[in-house]
Amino acid sequence: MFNNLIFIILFMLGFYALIMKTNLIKNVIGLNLMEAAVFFWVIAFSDIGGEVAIHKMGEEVTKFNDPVPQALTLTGIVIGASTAALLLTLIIELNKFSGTIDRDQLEGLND
Amino acid sequence: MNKLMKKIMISVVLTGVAFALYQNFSLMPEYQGLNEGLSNYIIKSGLNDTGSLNLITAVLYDYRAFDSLGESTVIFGAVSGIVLILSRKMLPVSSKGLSFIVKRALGIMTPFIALFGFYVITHGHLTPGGGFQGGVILAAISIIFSIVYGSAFDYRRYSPQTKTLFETGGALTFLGLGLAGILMEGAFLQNLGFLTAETGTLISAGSIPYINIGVGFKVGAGLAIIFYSMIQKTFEEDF
Amino acid sequence: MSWMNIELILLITLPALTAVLMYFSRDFNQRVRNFLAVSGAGAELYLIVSLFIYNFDQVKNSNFFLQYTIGYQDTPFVINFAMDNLSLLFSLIVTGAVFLIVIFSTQYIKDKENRYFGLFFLVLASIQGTILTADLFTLYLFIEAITIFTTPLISFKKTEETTRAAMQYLFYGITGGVFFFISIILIYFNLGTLKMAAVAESFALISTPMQLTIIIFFLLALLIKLGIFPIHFWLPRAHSACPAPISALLSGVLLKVYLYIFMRLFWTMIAFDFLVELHLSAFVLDLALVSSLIGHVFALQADNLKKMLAYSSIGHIGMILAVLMLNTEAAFYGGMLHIIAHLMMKSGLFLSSGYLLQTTLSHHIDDLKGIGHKNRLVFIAFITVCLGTIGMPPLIGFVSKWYVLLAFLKARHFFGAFVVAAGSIIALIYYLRYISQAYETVKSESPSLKEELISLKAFFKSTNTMKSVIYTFTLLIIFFGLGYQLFEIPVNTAIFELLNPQKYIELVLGG
Amino acid sequence: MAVLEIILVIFLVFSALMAVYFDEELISIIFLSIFSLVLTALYLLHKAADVALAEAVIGAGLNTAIFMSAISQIRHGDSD
Repeated sequence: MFNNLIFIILFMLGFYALIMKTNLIKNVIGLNLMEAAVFFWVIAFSDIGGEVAIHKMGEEVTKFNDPVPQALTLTGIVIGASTAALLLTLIIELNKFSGTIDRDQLEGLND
Repeated sequence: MNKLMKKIMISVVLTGVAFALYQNFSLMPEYQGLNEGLSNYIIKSGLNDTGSLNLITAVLYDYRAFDSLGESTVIFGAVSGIVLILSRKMLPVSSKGLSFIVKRALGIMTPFIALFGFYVITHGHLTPGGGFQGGVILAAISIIFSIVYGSAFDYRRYSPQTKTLFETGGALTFLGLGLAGILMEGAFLQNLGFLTAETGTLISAGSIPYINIGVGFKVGAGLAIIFYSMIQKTFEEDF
Repeated sequence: MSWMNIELILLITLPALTAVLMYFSRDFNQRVRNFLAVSGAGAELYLIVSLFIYNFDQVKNSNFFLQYTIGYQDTPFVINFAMDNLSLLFSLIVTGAVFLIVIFSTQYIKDKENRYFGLFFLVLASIQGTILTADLFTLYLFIEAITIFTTPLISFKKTEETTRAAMQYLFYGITGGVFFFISIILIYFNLGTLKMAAVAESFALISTPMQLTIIIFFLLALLIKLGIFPIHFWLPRAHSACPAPISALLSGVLLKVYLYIFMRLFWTMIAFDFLVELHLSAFVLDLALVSSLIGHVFALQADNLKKMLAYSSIGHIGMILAVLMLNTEAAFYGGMLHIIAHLMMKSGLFLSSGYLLQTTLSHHIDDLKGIGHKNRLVFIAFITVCLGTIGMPPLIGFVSKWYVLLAFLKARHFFGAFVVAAGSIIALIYYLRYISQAYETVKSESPSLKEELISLKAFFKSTNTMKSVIYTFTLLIIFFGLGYQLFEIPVNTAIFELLNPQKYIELVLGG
Repeated sequence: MAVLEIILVIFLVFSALMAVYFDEELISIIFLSIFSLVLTALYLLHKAADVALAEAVIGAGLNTAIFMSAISQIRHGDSD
């Protein structure tokens, strides 16, 4: 319950920054927050009070946390990082052409 | 005024959506580790199948190795795209970097950071970590160099060509292990049985350590290339 | 078992390998590089066509099925690649179109070809992966990969406009990807599996509000990617900013791939009954129709040739989506046929616009004056394809639109029929606007068309690779317009797959 | 344990709010980096060691460097 609330707050905060902020860098930050919220929720939800999913030599552990969502999250984090880098690269290029990163000033130029 | 109205309206809509989502998510049944699902299977027989103590590594580089291959292809494509977008002819001219003390201190520390990176890469099947995390640590060394010693230092030591070589070398290691899986075990990216050793030792778990090393070099070199293409323009104004 | 269908993995890895080779081809000769690119795409085409011909008997009886499994046999946790009639049809048409586009780009792209072709082949590899995979998370990975690989291609020309278009495209694409990820992870937490077939078997076990959430997030992700009405702003900009072959790839090929994913998800994986039960199908149907109308209307006021073509794409995709949502056999027939027709026509239109606009200053309508006199034959091909898009009788556009119209009338959905007819009429107006502009200036020094046709020597001299690709598309459109029955077998078997998802599920889970 | 988790979660939401609230990009990025660090601690609490390592290295380390390099170039263009 508690984690759901945090997830939704963070997700909506990120979504708000994505659609309402005019600064492009803030939009990327919002996107990052959205992704981080989803990943946090996945990890928190799959936590069933077990151990870290690594066997120890000579020890039998009966209860592990689910390793599959963690693996999926790991993939998601790496993809998120590379997309953020690509977005920032495009913003740098755009800034070079127009000298601004304000979305409102960019939209009005030619439509 | 108009903007304020818009802001309020969006906020109201978002709150409504959030409330609806919360209602829905609170109906989720408590997650019980899926007694019949995949995770139960992996926890039971993951060690026997792959020989990797770290089950997440077992999932990433053995059960779902194809996904990891796709993921490193995504990084490869992102690097290629960023270099395409930002390609400038300008050679980097260095800033002078930080003070002498910082340089010395980092000179002493760097081998340990690198050691940690290699440790994370090679022990991916025994302890937390693996190719991706270790690769990023290696890339971080390159980033620290550019901050502390000035941007040309790293560039002169390891030129972009060298980094590209590392990157493709890692990718080809991965692909080669996949093809070896076809030849020896009969399926793409199958774990190579003849490499298996006693569980818990450094060189065990079939081809997982080798895939880890390949991915580590690939990710490290790729992210370093991304960082260096992104800072290239700042070089001219440093001088 | 797994030795048998190694072709499926080859279909994905072959373009990826070509991409790596192209990446290192900086020092190669121009000819060698072009040869490499064409032969890479040709090998792919050969592979898929040989699959089709070799298994033709099974395709005809619609029990064609290939499967490849990565991972430990006899365990529940593997990655499957499966190819049934539906994937075969899409893979075939996509590979064919991409092959022609690659031939066109060898002449069209003049600088940084190695990176261009590297990314292009990576996109091809991800498209094949998207079509072939039977695993949800791999699907997510490939969709993200398509978004990331196409973005640098959109900003290939490096002007302010292209960079902005690429940035907007990436923002929308990643947001869609996040929604897709949420859906997948919800499915995993509820059912404990990532195989589409296993999900299909037990989707009914999920509680209804959760089903609604999952379906809504999937729908949001796919409607963003397809450019349906409320979220379509990125599409015309992105599709008009890039070089012509990439426009053809995005508008002609990629939108069809997203339609394929839509069908795979909502007919095979999540049964269509759930959409009807939750009252979402009617909503999506209306949304798609409104989107179709709006796309055509916006195309009317677009002053840029490529932007006009992109808006018309929105119109056509909305129409196809709407007709698919009717969920009858006639509707599927019309929809599939129009998918094939639109793929050929839009690729041809974008490629010929790229060729025509080499001689003008910009894509603006005022700069197009007299372009019809400069490149006579190409412009005639352009007009032919335009007529196909409007729906003139001997061309394939007419056949497909006719079946779409029939499907709407049969389902007694008159608003849909009205949208199809109105779209055609509006399309006639906006194409005529450009065509009349192109023939405006009378004065010209080039030889008359008759002369040009008769003197074969001059004809062959002036025919280069780009032109021949455009002519190929035009001839294909005329040929299939007359012989659309040739598609009868593949399309009907693909529809069989859609109506009987049980076969796919059983074969994936059993093999 | 529970107290620690609650404190960390409050910090998480606070840093996210600050990252969105401030108009200055530099402060936002620093708060985003703090957000990633707190998230790392939370992942560790939830017994997901691999994800924690990845988040620490990518979220707090690499992302910050890339964001910084981006705004260091954008500053320059703002002046005209």
